[in-house]
Amino acid sequence: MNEANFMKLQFASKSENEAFARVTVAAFASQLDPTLDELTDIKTVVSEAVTNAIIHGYDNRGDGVITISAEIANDTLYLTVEDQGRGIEDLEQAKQPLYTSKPELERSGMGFTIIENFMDQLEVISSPGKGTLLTMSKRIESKKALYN
Amino acid sequence: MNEANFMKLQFASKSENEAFARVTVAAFASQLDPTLDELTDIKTVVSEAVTNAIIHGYDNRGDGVITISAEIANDTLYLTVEDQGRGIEDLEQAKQPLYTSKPELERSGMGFTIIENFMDQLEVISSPGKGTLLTMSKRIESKKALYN
Amino acid sequence: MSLQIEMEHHRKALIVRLKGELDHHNAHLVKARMEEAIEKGDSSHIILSMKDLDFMDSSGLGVILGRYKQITGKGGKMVVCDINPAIYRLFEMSGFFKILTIQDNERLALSSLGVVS
Amino acid sequence: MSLQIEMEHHRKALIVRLKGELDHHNAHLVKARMEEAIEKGDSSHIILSMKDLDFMDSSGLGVILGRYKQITGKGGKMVVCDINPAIYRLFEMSGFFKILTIQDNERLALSSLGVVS
Ligand SMILES: Nc1ncnc2c1ncn2[C@@H]1O[C@H](COP(=O)(O)OP(=O)(O)O)[C@@H](O)[C@H]1O
Ligand SMILES: Nc1ncnc2c1ncn2[C@@H]1O[C@H](COP(=O)(O)OP(=O)(O)O)[C@@H](O)[C@H]1O
Repeated sequence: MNEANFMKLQFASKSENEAFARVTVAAFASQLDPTLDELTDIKTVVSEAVTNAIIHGYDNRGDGVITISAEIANDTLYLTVEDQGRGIEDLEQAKQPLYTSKPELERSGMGFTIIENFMDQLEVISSPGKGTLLTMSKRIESKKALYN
Repeated sequence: MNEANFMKLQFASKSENEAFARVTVAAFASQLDPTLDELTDIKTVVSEAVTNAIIHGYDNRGDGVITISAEIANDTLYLTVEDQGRGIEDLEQAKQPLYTSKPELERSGMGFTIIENFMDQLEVISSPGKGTLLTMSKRIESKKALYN
Repeated sequence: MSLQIEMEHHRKALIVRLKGELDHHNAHLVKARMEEAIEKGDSSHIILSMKDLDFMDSSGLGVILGRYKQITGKGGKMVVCDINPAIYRLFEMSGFFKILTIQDNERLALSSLGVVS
Repeated sequence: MSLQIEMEHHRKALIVRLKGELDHHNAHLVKARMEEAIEKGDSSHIILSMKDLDFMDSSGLGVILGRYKQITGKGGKMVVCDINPAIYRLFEMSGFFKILTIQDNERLALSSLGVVS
Protein backbone atom coordinates (compact mmCIF):
# COMPACT_ATOMS: atom_id res chain seq x y z
CA MET A 1 0.00 0.00 0.00
CA ASN A 2 3.03 2.29 0.05
CA GLU A 3 3.47 2.60 -3.70
CA ALA A 4 1.44 5.41 -5.18
CA ASN A 5 -1.98 4.45 -6.49
CA PHE A 6 -4.21 6.65 -8.59
CA MET A 7 -7.59 6.89 -10.25
CA LYS A 8 -9.35 9.33 -12.49
CA LEU A 9 -13.11 9.54 -12.84
CA GLN A 10 -15.20 11.47 -15.33
CA PHE A 11 -18.96 11.69 -15.39
CA ALA A 12 -21.93 13.72 -16.61
CA SER A 13 -22.88 16.80 -14.57
CA LYS A 14 -26.11 15.22 -13.33
CA SER A 15 -27.18 15.45 -9.73
CA GLU A 16 -27.69 11.68 -9.50
CA ASN A 17 -23.91 11.39 -9.88
CA GLU A 18 -23.24 13.27 -6.63
CA ALA A 19 -23.80 10.14 -4.55
CA PHE A 20 -21.93 8.05 -7.12
CA ALA A 21 -18.89 10.35 -6.90
CA ARG A 22 -18.90 10.21 -3.09
CA VAL A 23 -19.05 6.42 -3.05
CA THR A 24 -16.30 6.10 -5.65
CA VAL A 25 -13.81 8.39 -3.93
CA ALA A 26 -14.61 6.81 -0.56
CA ALA A 27 -14.02 3.32 -1.99
CA PHE A 28 -10.67 4.45 -3.37
CA ALA A 29 -9.65 6.29 -0.20
CA SER A 30 -10.55 3.28 1.93
CA GLN A 31 -7.22 1.76 0.84
CA LEU A 32 -5.66 4.18 3.34
CA ASP A 33 -7.76 2.56 6.06
CA PRO A 34 -9.26 5.85 7.25
CA THR A 35 -11.51 6.17 10.28
CA LEU A 36 -15.24 6.49 9.66
CA ASP A 37 -14.98 10.20 10.52
CA GLU A 38 -12.23 10.75 7.99
CA LEU A 39 -14.25 8.89 5.37
CA THR A 40 -17.28 11.07 6.08
CA ASP A 41 -15.11 14.21 5.73
CA ILE A 42 -13.90 12.99 2.34
CA LYS A 43 -17.42 12.12 1.17
CA THR A 44 -18.68 15.53 2.25
CA VAL A 45 -15.88 17.35 0.45
CA VAL A 46 -16.50 15.41 -2.77
CA SER A 47 -20.20 16.14 -2.47
CA GLU A 48 -19.56 19.88 -2.04
CA ALA A 49 -17.12 20.13 -4.93
CA VAL A 50 -19.21 18.05 -7.34
CA THR A 51 -22.42 19.86 -6.41
CA ASN A 52 -20.72 23.21 -7.05
CA ALA A 53 -19.52 22.05 -10.45
CA ILE A 54 -23.08 21.00 -11.33
CA ILE A 55 -24.97 24.00 -9.93
CA HIS A 56 -22.52 26.83 -10.41
CA GLY A 57 -20.10 25.53 -13.03
CA TYR A 58 -22.71 24.11 -15.40
CA ASP A 59 -25.80 26.01 -14.20
CA ASN A 60 -27.64 22.75 -13.60
CA ARG A 61 -27.30 21.56 -17.18
CA GLY A 62 -26.60 17.83 -17.35
CA ASP A 63 -24.35 17.94 -20.40
CA GLY A 64 -21.10 19.01 -18.75
CA VAL A 65 -18.27 16.72 -17.71
CA ILE A 66 -16.81 16.62 -14.22
CA THR A 67 -13.39 15.12 -13.65
CA ILE A 68 -12.14 13.83 -10.33
CA SER A 69 -8.64 12.54 -9.81
CA ALA A 70 -7.34 10.92 -6.68
CA GLU A 71 -3.89 9.76 -5.73
CA ILE A 72 -2.69 7.95 -2.68
CA ALA A 73 0.96 8.54 -1.84
CA ASN A 74 2.19 7.29 1.51
CA ASP A 75 -0.48 8.32 3.99
CA THR A 76 -1.94 11.20 2.00
CA LEU A 77 -4.93 11.46 -0.30
CA TYR A 78 -4.54 14.00 -3.10
CA LEU A 79 -7.78 14.98 -4.75
CA THR A 80 -8.77 17.22 -7.64
CA VAL A 81 -12.26 18.13 -8.86
CA GLU A 82 -12.52 19.95 -12.15
CA ASP A 83 -15.19 21.39 -14.42
CA GLN A 84 -15.11 23.27 -17.71
CA GLY A 85 -17.96 25.50 -16.65
CA ARG A 86 -18.51 29.22 -16.08
CA GLY A 87 -15.65 29.72 -13.64
CA ILE A 88 -15.46 32.06 -10.65
CA GLU A 89 -15.07 35.83 -11.06
CA ASP A 90 -14.20 36.78 -7.50
CA LEU A 91 -12.54 33.92 -5.70
CA GLU A 92 -12.06 35.71 -2.41
CA GLN A 93 -15.74 36.54 -2.21
CA ALA A 94 -16.69 32.97 -3.24
CA LYS A 95 -14.69 31.53 -0.36
CA GLN A 96 -16.40 33.69 2.29
CA PRO A 97 -18.50 31.62 4.68
CA LEU A 98 -22.22 31.99 3.86
CA TYR A 99 -21.55 33.74 0.53
CA THR A 100 -23.55 32.25 -2.32
CA SER A 101 -24.34 33.59 -5.78
CA LYS A 102 -27.54 31.52 -5.87
CA PRO A 103 -29.53 32.28 -2.71
CA GLU A 104 -32.73 31.65 -4.71
CA LEU A 105 -31.73 27.97 -4.84
CA GLU A 106 -31.45 27.86 -1.04
CA ARG A 107 -27.70 27.42 -1.19
CA SER A 108 -26.06 27.87 2.19
CA GLY A 109 -22.80 29.33 0.97
CA MET A 110 -20.89 26.90 3.16
CA GLY A 111 -19.33 24.65 0.50
CA PHE A 112 -15.87 26.20 0.36
CA THR A 113 -15.76 26.63 4.12
CA ILE A 114 -16.53 22.95 4.64
CA ILE A 115 -13.91 21.88 2.10
CA GLU A 116 -11.27 24.07 3.74
CA ASN A 117 -12.15 22.70 7.15
CA PHE A 118 -12.23 19.03 6.21
CA MET A 119 -9.09 18.94 4.05
CA ASP A 120 -5.54 19.83 5.08
CA GLN A 121 -5.05 21.89 1.97
CA LEU A 122 -7.17 23.52 -0.74
CA GLU A 123 -6.09 25.40 -3.83
CA VAL A 124 -8.60 26.81 -6.32
CA ILE A 125 -7.73 27.77 -9.86
CA SER A 126 -10.59 29.26 -11.86
CA SER A 127 -10.97 31.30 -15.03
CA PRO A 128 -14.29 32.88 -15.94
CA GLY A 129 -15.70 31.12 -19.01
CA LYS A 130 -13.19 28.30 -18.78
CA GLY A 131 -13.80 26.39 -15.62
CA THR A 132 -12.69 25.61 -12.10
CA LEU A 133 -10.09 23.26 -10.65
CA LEU A 134 -9.93 22.38 -6.97
CA THR A 135 -6.75 20.71 -5.72
CA MET A 136 -6.90 19.27 -2.22
CA SER A 137 -5.04 16.95 0.08
CA LYS A 138 -5.69 15.21 3.35
CA ARG A 139 -3.35 13.14 5.45
CA ILE A 140 -4.94 10.02 6.83
CA GLU A 141 -3.72 8.91 10.22
CA SER A 142 -3.59 5.36 9.01
CA LYS A 143 -4.53 2.79 11.59
CA LYS A 144 -2.22 0.44 9.73
CA ALA A 145 0.79 2.58 10.53
CA LEU A 146 0.71 1.07 14.00
CA TYR A 147 1.56 -2.34 12.66
CA ASN A 148 3.82 -1.69 9.69
CA MET B 1 -33.33 8.55 -15.09
CA ASN B 2 -34.22 8.15 -18.76
CA GLU B 3 -31.64 10.53 -20.16
CA ALA B 4 -28.32 8.87 -20.91
CA ASN B 5 -25.78 9.04 -18.12
CA PHE B 6 -22.13 8.09 -18.42
CA MET B 7 -18.91 7.72 -16.49
CA LYS B 8 -15.33 6.89 -17.31
CA LEU B 9 -12.85 5.54 -14.80
CA GLN B 10 -9.10 5.08 -15.11
CA PHE B 11 -6.83 3.53 -12.52
CA ALA B 12 -3.48 1.85 -11.96
CA SER B 13 -3.24 -1.86 -12.80
CA LYS B 14 -2.90 -2.86 -9.16
CA SER B 15 -4.83 -5.74 -7.69
CA GLU B 16 -6.14 -3.60 -4.82
CA ASN B 17 -8.14 -1.73 -7.46
CA GLU B 18 -10.16 -4.81 -8.41
CA ALA B 19 -12.56 -4.31 -5.50
CA PHE B 20 -12.55 -0.56 -6.10
CA ALA B 21 -13.56 -1.07 -9.74
CA ARG B 22 -16.38 -3.44 -8.77
CA VAL B 23 -17.77 -1.02 -6.20
CA THR B 24 -17.58 1.92 -8.58
CA VAL B 25 -19.37 0.26 -11.48
CA ALA B 26 -21.96 -1.21 -9.11
CA ALA B 27 -22.61 2.25 -7.61
CA PHE B 28 -23.08 3.68 -11.08
CA ALA B 29 -25.26 0.81 -12.29
CA SER B 30 -27.45 1.05 -9.20
CA GLN B 31 -29.14 4.05 -10.86
CA LEU B 32 -30.92 1.44 -13.01
CA ASP B 33 -32.32 -0.05 -9.81
CA PRO B 34 -31.08 -3.57 -10.58
CA THR B 35 -31.86 -6.61 -8.45
CA LEU B 36 -29.15 -7.84 -6.10
CA ASP B 37 -28.52 -10.75 -8.50
CA GLU B 38 -28.04 -8.41 -11.42
CA LEU B 39 -25.69 -6.26 -9.35
CA THR B 40 -23.64 -9.31 -8.41
CA ASP B 41 -23.43 -10.32 -12.08
CA ILE B 42 -22.12 -6.86 -12.96
CA LYS B 43 -19.59 -6.88 -10.12
CA THR B 44 -18.36 -10.31 -11.15
CA VAL B 45 -17.96 -9.27 -14.78
CA VAL B 46 -16.00 -6.15 -13.81
CA SER B 47 -13.83 -8.24 -11.53
CA GLU B 48 -13.07 -10.72 -14.32
CA ALA B 49 -12.28 -8.09 -16.93
CA VAL B 50 -10.12 -5.96 -14.62
CA THR B 51 -8.28 -8.99 -13.25
CA ASN B 52 -7.50 -10.12 -16.80
CA ALA B 53 -6.16 -6.69 -17.69
CA ILE B 54 -3.89 -6.81 -14.64
CA ILE B 55 -2.68 -10.40 -14.89
CA HIS B 56 -2.64 -11.02 -18.62
CA GLY B 57 -2.63 -7.54 -20.14
CA TYR B 58 0.05 -6.08 -17.86
CA ASP B 59 1.66 -9.29 -16.57
CA ASN B 60 1.01 -8.22 -12.99
CA ARG B 61 2.98 -5.00 -13.29
CA GLY B 62 1.30 -2.18 -11.42
CA ASP B 63 2.28 0.59 -13.84
CA GLY B 64 -0.39 0.04 -16.50
CA VAL B 65 -3.62 1.98 -16.82
CA ILE B 66 -7.03 0.34 -17.02
CA THR B 67 -9.98 2.28 -18.40
CA ILE B 68 -13.60 1.46 -17.70
CA SER B 69 -16.47 3.30 -19.28
CA ALA B 70 -20.11 2.85 -18.47
CA GLU B 71 -23.21 4.31 -19.99
CA ILE B 72 -26.81 4.00 -19.00
CA ALA B 73 -29.28 4.45 -21.82
CA ASN B 74 -32.90 3.58 -21.15
CA ASP B 75 -32.78 0.26 -19.31
CA THR B 76 -29.39 -0.90 -20.57
CA LEU B 77 -25.92 -0.71 -19.09
CA TYR B 78 -23.13 -0.41 -21.66
CA LEU B 79 -19.70 -1.24 -20.32
CA THR B 80 -16.17 -1.22 -21.74
CA VAL B 81 -12.95 -2.37 -20.06
CA GLU B 82 -9.71 -1.54 -21.81
CA ASP B 83 -5.99 -2.03 -21.33
CA GLN B 84 -2.92 -1.12 -23.38
CA GLY B 85 -1.22 -4.36 -22.50
CA ARG B 86 0.11 -7.39 -24.37
CA GLY B 87 -3.12 -8.21 -26.21
CA ILE B 88 -4.50 -11.62 -27.17
CA GLU B 89 -2.99 -13.68 -30.00
CA ASP B 90 -5.70 -16.28 -30.43
CA LEU B 91 -9.05 -14.91 -29.37
CA GLU B 92 -11.02 -18.05 -30.13
CA GLN B 93 -8.75 -20.12 -27.94
CA ALA B 94 -8.83 -17.47 -25.18
CA LYS B 95 -12.61 -17.64 -25.04
CA GLN B 96 -12.74 -21.42 -24.58
CA PRO B 97 -14.06 -22.40 -21.17
CA LEU B 98 -11.21 -23.55 -18.91
CA TYR B 99 -8.51 -22.26 -21.27
CA THR B 100 -5.85 -20.22 -19.52
CA SER B 101 -2.39 -19.16 -20.63
CA LYS B 102 -1.29 -18.96 -16.98
CA PRO B 103 -2.15 -22.28 -15.30
CA GLU B 104 0.90 -21.78 -13.05
CA LEU B 105 -0.99 -18.90 -11.40
CA GLU B 106 -3.96 -21.19 -10.68
CA ARG B 107 -6.16 -19.36 -13.15
CA SER B 108 -9.38 -21.22 -13.83
CA GLY B 109 -9.79 -20.15 -17.45
CA MET B 110 -13.41 -19.23 -16.72
CA GLY B 111 -13.22 -15.44 -17.02
CA PHE B 112 -14.51 -15.04 -20.56
CA THR B 113 -17.15 -17.71 -20.06
CA ILE B 114 -18.49 -15.91 -17.01
CA ILE B 115 -18.54 -12.57 -18.79
CA GLU B 116 -20.41 -14.06 -21.73
CA ASN B 117 -22.91 -15.69 -19.43
CA PHE B 118 -23.58 -12.69 -17.21
CA MET B 119 -23.83 -10.05 -19.92
CA ASP B 120 -26.26 -9.93 -22.84
CA GLN B 121 -23.51 -9.09 -25.26
CA LEU B 122 -19.70 -9.24 -25.39
CA GLU B 123 -17.35 -8.05 -28.10
CA VAL B 124 -13.57 -8.33 -27.79
CA ILE B 125 -11.11 -6.33 -29.84
CA SER B 126 -7.46 -7.13 -29.19
CA SER B 127 -4.18 -6.54 -30.96
CA PRO B 128 -1.01 -8.28 -29.77
CA GLY B 129 1.36 -5.70 -28.33
CA LYS B 130 -1.32 -3.02 -28.27
CA GLY B 131 -4.02 -4.02 -25.86
CA THR B 132 -7.50 -5.37 -25.36
CA LEU B 133 -10.93 -3.75 -25.38
CA LEU B 134 -14.03 -5.50 -24.08
CA THR B 135 -17.40 -3.99 -25.03
CA MET B 136 -20.40 -5.35 -23.18
CA SER B 137 -24.02 -4.61 -22.48
CA LYS B 138 -26.69 -5.83 -20.13
CA ARG B 139 -30.34 -4.93 -20.02
CA ILE B 140 -31.65 -4.38 -16.51
CA GLU B 141 -35.23 -5.41 -15.90
CA SER B 142 -35.76 -2.26 -13.95
CA LYS B 143 -38.06 -2.60 -11.00
CA LYS B 144 -38.93 1.04 -11.57
CA ALA B 145 -40.48 0.26 -14.94
CA LEU B 146 -43.48 -1.05 -13.02
CA TYR B 147 -44.27 2.36 -11.66
CA ASN B 148 -43.27 4.78 -14.42
CA MET C 1 -27.96 6.19 -1.38
CA SER C 2 -31.44 7.59 -1.39
CA LEU C 3 -33.53 9.63 0.98
CA GLN C 4 -36.76 8.87 2.76
CA ILE C 5 -38.91 11.55 4.32
CA GLU C 6 -41.34 10.56 7.04
CA MET C 7 -43.81 13.07 8.47
CA GLU C 8 -46.06 12.94 11.47
CA HIS C 9 -48.30 15.57 13.02
CA HIS C 10 -48.16 15.61 16.76
CA ARG C 11 -50.38 18.26 18.30
CA LYS C 12 -48.97 21.61 17.22
CA ALA C 13 -45.73 20.10 15.95
CA LEU C 14 -44.81 18.63 12.59
CA ILE C 15 -42.25 15.89 13.09
CA VAL C 16 -40.07 15.31 10.02
CA ARG C 17 -37.78 12.30 10.01
CA LEU C 18 -35.04 12.19 7.39
CA LYS C 19 -33.52 8.82 6.57
CA GLY C 20 -30.64 8.03 4.25
CA GLU C 21 -28.55 10.65 2.49
CA LEU C 22 -29.49 14.30 2.04
CA ASP C 23 -27.67 16.14 -0.73
CA HIS C 24 -28.36 18.54 -3.61
CA HIS C 25 -29.93 15.72 -5.65
CA ASN C 26 -32.80 15.29 -3.24
CA ALA C 27 -32.85 18.56 -1.25
CA HIS C 28 -35.66 19.87 -3.49
CA LEU C 29 -37.82 16.93 -2.40
CA VAL C 30 -37.33 17.83 1.24
CA LYS C 31 -38.12 21.44 0.40
CA ALA C 32 -41.28 20.56 -1.54
CA ARG C 33 -42.65 18.07 1.00
CA MET C 34 -41.97 20.28 4.00
CA GLU C 35 -43.13 23.49 2.36
CA GLU C 36 -46.44 21.87 1.52
CA ALA C 37 -46.90 20.43 5.01
CA ILE C 38 -46.06 23.77 6.63
CA GLU C 39 -48.44 25.70 4.40
CA LYS C 40 -51.34 23.28 4.51
CA GLY C 41 -51.03 21.88 7.99
CA ASP C 42 -51.88 23.62 11.20
CA SER C 43 -48.58 22.91 12.88
CA SER C 44 -46.89 25.81 14.56
CA HIS C 45 -43.55 24.12 15.07
CA ILE C 46 -41.19 21.76 13.31
CA ILE C 47 -39.16 18.98 14.81
CA LEU C 48 -36.51 17.71 12.44
CA SER C 49 -35.25 14.27 13.44
CA MET C 50 -31.91 13.22 11.98
CA LYS C 51 -31.62 9.91 13.79
CA ASP C 52 -31.35 7.87 10.61
CA LEU C 53 -29.71 10.46 8.40
CA ASP C 54 -26.42 8.85 7.38
CA PHE C 55 -25.08 11.68 5.29
CA MET C 56 -25.71 15.36 4.77
CA ASP C 57 -23.76 18.13 3.07
CA SER C 58 -24.24 21.90 2.76
CA SER C 59 -27.25 21.43 0.47
CA GLY C 60 -28.94 20.05 3.57
CA LEU C 61 -27.95 23.15 5.53
CA GLY C 62 -29.59 25.26 2.84
CA VAL C 63 -32.90 23.44 2.88
CA ILE C 64 -33.01 23.41 6.69
CA LEU C 65 -32.29 27.12 6.85
CA GLY C 66 -35.03 27.71 4.27
CA ARG C 67 -37.61 25.82 6.37
CA TYR C 68 -36.37 27.59 9.50
CA LYS C 69 -37.13 30.93 7.88
CA GLN C 70 -40.50 29.67 6.68
CA ILE C 71 -41.71 28.45 10.08
CA THR C 72 -40.33 31.36 12.07
CA GLY C 73 -41.95 33.67 9.52
CA LYS C 74 -45.23 32.18 10.69
CA GLY C 75 -44.26 32.66 14.31
CA GLY C 76 -43.26 29.03 14.92
CA LYS C 77 -40.13 27.34 16.15
CA MET C 78 -37.80 24.72 14.76
CA VAL C 79 -36.05 22.10 16.84
CA VAL C 80 -33.51 19.66 15.44
CA CYS C 81 -32.81 16.40 17.23
CA ASP C 82 -30.70 13.24 17.10
CA ILE C 83 -27.81 14.82 15.23
CA ASN C 84 -24.79 12.63 14.56
CA PRO C 85 -21.31 14.08 15.19
CA ALA C 86 -20.55 14.68 11.50
CA ILE C 87 -23.71 16.71 10.97
CA TYR C 88 -23.12 18.44 14.29
CA ARG C 89 -19.84 19.76 12.93
CA LEU C 90 -21.56 21.16 9.84
CA PHE C 91 -24.09 22.97 12.02
CA GLU C 92 -21.33 24.30 14.22
CA MET C 93 -19.23 25.52 11.30
CA SER C 94 -22.15 27.45 9.86
CA GLY C 95 -23.24 29.06 13.11
CA PHE C 96 -26.62 27.31 12.99
CA PHE C 97 -26.68 26.80 16.72
CA LYS C 98 -27.14 30.53 17.15
CA ILE C 99 -30.58 30.20 15.63
CA LEU C 100 -31.60 26.55 15.89
CA THR C 101 -32.51 24.74 19.06
CA ILE C 102 -31.17 21.24 19.28
CA GLN C 103 -32.31 18.40 21.49
CA ASP C 104 -31.05 14.88 22.02
CA ASN C 105 -34.20 13.13 20.86
CA GLU C 106 -37.80 13.59 19.74
CA ARG C 107 -39.24 13.29 23.22
CA LEU C 108 -37.07 16.10 24.55
CA ALA C 109 -37.76 18.12 21.43
CA LEU C 110 -41.49 17.79 21.99
CA SER C 111 -41.29 18.73 25.62
CA SER C 112 -39.06 21.73 24.83
CA LEU C 113 -41.91 22.96 22.64
CA GLY C 114 -44.40 22.29 25.39
CA VAL C 115 -46.44 19.98 23.17
CA VAL C 116 -45.95 16.65 24.93
CA SER C 117 -49.25 14.82 25.21
CA MET D 1 -14.02 -5.41 0.82
CA SER D 2 -11.46 -7.64 2.43
CA LEU D 3 -11.18 -11.34 3.15
CA GLN D 4 -10.93 -13.25 6.39
CA ILE D 5 -9.80 -16.84 6.56
CA GLU D 6 -10.76 -18.90 9.57
CA MET D 7 -9.41 -22.42 10.07
CA GLU D 8 -10.35 -25.16 12.46
CA HIS D 9 -9.21 -28.74 12.72
CA HIS D 10 -12.01 -31.14 13.45
CA ARG D 11 -10.82 -34.73 13.66
CA LYS D 12 -9.57 -35.69 10.22
CA ALA D 13 -11.06 -32.63 8.59
CA LEU D 14 -9.71 -29.13 8.11
CA ILE D 15 -12.58 -26.67 8.15
CA VAL D 16 -11.83 -23.46 6.26
CA ARG D 17 -14.29 -20.59 6.56
CA LEU D 18 -13.99 -17.76 4.05
CA LYS D 19 -15.56 -14.43 4.94
CA GLY D 20 -15.83 -11.29 2.84
CA GLU D 21 -14.75 -11.06 -0.77
CA LEU D 22 -12.48 -13.54 -2.57
CA ASP D 23 -10.82 -12.24 -5.72
CA HIS D 24 -7.42 -12.20 -7.43
CA HIS D 25 -6.12 -9.63 -4.94
CA ASN D 26 -6.39 -12.01 -2.02
CA ALA D 27 -6.55 -15.47 -3.66
CA HIS D 28 -2.83 -15.96 -2.99
CA LEU D 29 -3.50 -15.58 0.75
CA VAL D 30 -6.08 -18.33 0.64
CA LYS D 31 -3.64 -20.47 -1.32
CA ALA D 32 -0.75 -19.87 1.07
CA ARG D 33 -2.75 -20.40 4.27
CA MET D 34 -4.50 -23.54 3.03
CA GLU D 35 -1.41 -25.03 1.40
CA GLU D 36 0.48 -24.70 4.65
CA ALA D 37 -2.35 -26.17 6.71
CA ILE D 38 -2.73 -29.10 4.32
CA GLU D 39 0.99 -29.85 4.25
CA LYS D 40 1.66 -29.45 7.97
CA GLY D 41 -1.58 -30.67 9.46
CA ASP D 42 -2.75 -34.23 9.66
CA SER D 43 -6.13 -33.57 8.09
CA SER D 44 -7.24 -35.93 5.37
CA HIS D 45 -10.16 -33.85 4.19
CA ILE D 46 -11.12 -30.25 3.62
CA ILE D 47 -14.44 -28.63 4.31
CA LEU D 48 -14.72 -25.23 2.68
CA SER D 49 -17.48 -23.13 4.23
CA MET D 50 -18.73 -20.21 2.17
CA LYS D 51 -21.47 -19.11 4.54
CA ASP D 52 -20.09 -15.59 4.93
CA LEU D 53 -18.45 -15.22 1.55
CA ASP D 54 -20.21 -12.25 -0.02
CA PHE D 55 -18.38 -12.21 -3.31
CA MET D 56 -16.23 -14.54 -5.39
CA ASP D 57 -15.05 -14.51 -8.97
CA SER D 58 -13.11 -16.95 -11.15
CA SER D 59 -9.91 -16.33 -9.18
CA GLY D 60 -11.72 -18.10 -6.36
CA LEU D 61 -12.53 -21.01 -8.63
CA GLY D 62 -8.82 -21.29 -9.43
CA VAL D 63 -7.65 -21.39 -5.86
CA ILE D 64 -10.37 -23.88 -4.88
CA LEU D 65 -9.47 -26.15 -7.78
CA GLY D 66 -5.82 -25.93 -6.77
CA ARG D 67 -6.58 -27.05 -3.20
CA TYR D 68 -8.89 -29.75 -4.53
CA LYS D 69 -6.00 -31.18 -6.52
CA GLN D 70 -3.68 -30.89 -3.54
CA ILE D 71 -5.92 -32.74 -1.09
CA THR D 72 -7.06 -35.41 -3.53
CA GLY D 73 -3.41 -35.92 -4.45
CA LYS D 74 -2.93 -36.98 -0.84
CA GLY D 75 -5.93 -39.27 -1.02
CA GLY D 76 -8.34 -36.92 0.73
CA LYS D 77 -11.66 -35.37 -0.13
CA MET D 78 -12.99 -31.85 -0.42
CA VAL D 79 -16.50 -30.78 0.49
CA VAL D 80 -17.87 -27.31 -0.08
CA CYS D 81 -20.81 -26.04 1.95
CA ASP D 82 -23.14 -23.07 2.45
CA ILE D 83 -22.83 -21.78 -1.10
CA ASN D 84 -24.92 -18.74 -2.01
CA PRO D 85 -26.82 -18.75 -5.34
CA ALA D 86 -24.33 -16.46 -7.12
CA ILE D 87 -21.36 -18.67 -6.28
CA TYR D 88 -23.46 -21.74 -7.06
CA ARG D 89 -23.86 -20.46 -10.61
CA LEU D 90 -20.08 -20.04 -10.99
CA PHE D 91 -19.52 -23.61 -9.83
CA GLU D 92 -22.20 -24.86 -12.19
CA MET D 93 -20.81 -22.97 -15.16
CA SER D 94 -17.35 -24.40 -14.65
CA GLY D 95 -18.47 -28.01 -14.17
CA PHE D 96 -17.12 -28.07 -10.61
CA PHE D 97 -20.00 -30.18 -9.37
CA LYS D 98 -18.61 -33.09 -11.37
CA ILE D 99 -15.65 -33.22 -9.01
CA LEU D 100 -16.66 -31.37 -5.84
CA THR D 101 -19.13 -32.59 -3.26
CA ILE D 102 -21.41 -29.92 -1.92
CA GLN D 103 -23.45 -29.93 1.27
CA ASP D 104 -25.89 -27.48 2.76
CA ASN D 105 -23.92 -26.78 5.92
CA GLU D 106 -20.86 -27.74 7.95
CA ARG D 107 -22.68 -30.38 9.99
CA LEU D 108 -23.83 -32.24 6.90
CA ALA D 109 -20.39 -31.80 5.36
CA LEU D 110 -18.79 -33.38 8.41
CA SER D 111 -21.19 -36.28 8.49
CA SER D 112 -20.75 -36.88 4.73
CA LEU D 113 -17.06 -37.37 5.47
CA GLY D 114 -17.88 -39.68 8.35
CA VAL D 115 -15.98 -37.50 10.81
CA VAL D 116 -18.79 -36.27 13.03
CA SER D 117 -17.80 -36.52 16.66
N1 LIG E 1 -17.32 25.02 -9.70
C1 LIG E 1 -17.76 26.31 -9.62
N2 LIG E 1 -18.00 27.02 -10.74
C2 LIG E 1 -18.45 28.30 -10.67
N3 LIG E 1 -18.68 28.95 -9.51
C3 LIG E 1 -18.45 28.30 -8.36
C4 LIG E 1 -17.99 26.96 -8.35
N4 LIG E 1 -17.84 26.58 -7.05
C5 LIG E 1 -18.19 27.63 -6.30
N5 LIG E 1 -18.57 28.68 -7.08
C6 LIG E 1 -19.00 30.03 -6.60
O1 LIG E 1 -18.61 30.16 -5.26
C7 LIG E 1 -19.74 30.44 -4.44
C8 LIG E 1 -19.57 29.83 -3.06
O2 LIG E 1 -19.55 28.43 -3.13
P1 LIG E 1 -19.93 27.55 -1.86
O3 LIG E 1 -19.13 28.06 -0.69
O4 LIG E 1 -19.78 26.13 -2.20
O5 LIG E 1 -21.47 27.92 -1.58
P2 LIG E 1 -22.80 27.52 -2.36
O6 LIG E 1 -22.54 26.33 -3.25
O7 LIG E 1 -23.77 27.19 -1.28
O8 LIG E 1 -23.20 28.71 -3.16
C9 LIG E 1 -20.91 29.89 -5.21
O9 LIG E 1 -22.12 30.49 -4.85
C10 LIG E 1 -20.50 30.21 -6.65
O10 LIG E 1 -20.77 31.53 -6.99
N1 LIG F 1 -6.84 -8.31 -21.06
C1 LIG F 1 -6.15 -9.38 -21.55
N2 LIG F 1 -4.92 -9.21 -22.09
C2 LIG F 1 -4.23 -10.27 -22.58
N3 LIG F 1 -4.69 -11.53 -22.57
C3 LIG F 1 -5.91 -11.76 -22.05
C4 LIG F 1 -6.69 -10.71 -21.52
N4 LIG F 1 -7.86 -11.24 -21.07
C5 LIG F 1 -7.79 -12.55 -21.33
N5 LIG F 1 -6.62 -12.89 -21.92
C6 LIG F 1 -6.22 -14.23 -22.38
O1 LIG F 1 -7.38 -15.06 -22.43
C7 LIG F 1 -7.20 -16.21 -21.59
C8 LIG F 1 -8.53 -16.65 -21.02
O2 LIG F 1 -9.02 -15.66 -20.14
P1 LIG F 1 -10.04 -16.08 -19.02
O3 LIG F 1 -11.16 -16.85 -19.65
O4 LIG F 1 -10.43 -14.86 -18.27
O5 LIG F 1 -9.25 -17.07 -18.07
P2 LIG F 1 -8.06 -16.81 -17.02
O6 LIG F 1 -8.02 -15.36 -16.65
O7 LIG F 1 -8.43 -17.67 -15.87
O8 LIG F 1 -6.80 -17.23 -17.68
C9 LIG F 1 -6.18 -15.79 -20.57
O9 LIG F 1 -5.52 -16.90 -20.01
C10 LIG F 1 -5.25 -14.91 -21.40
O10 LIG F 1 -4.34 -15.67 -22.14
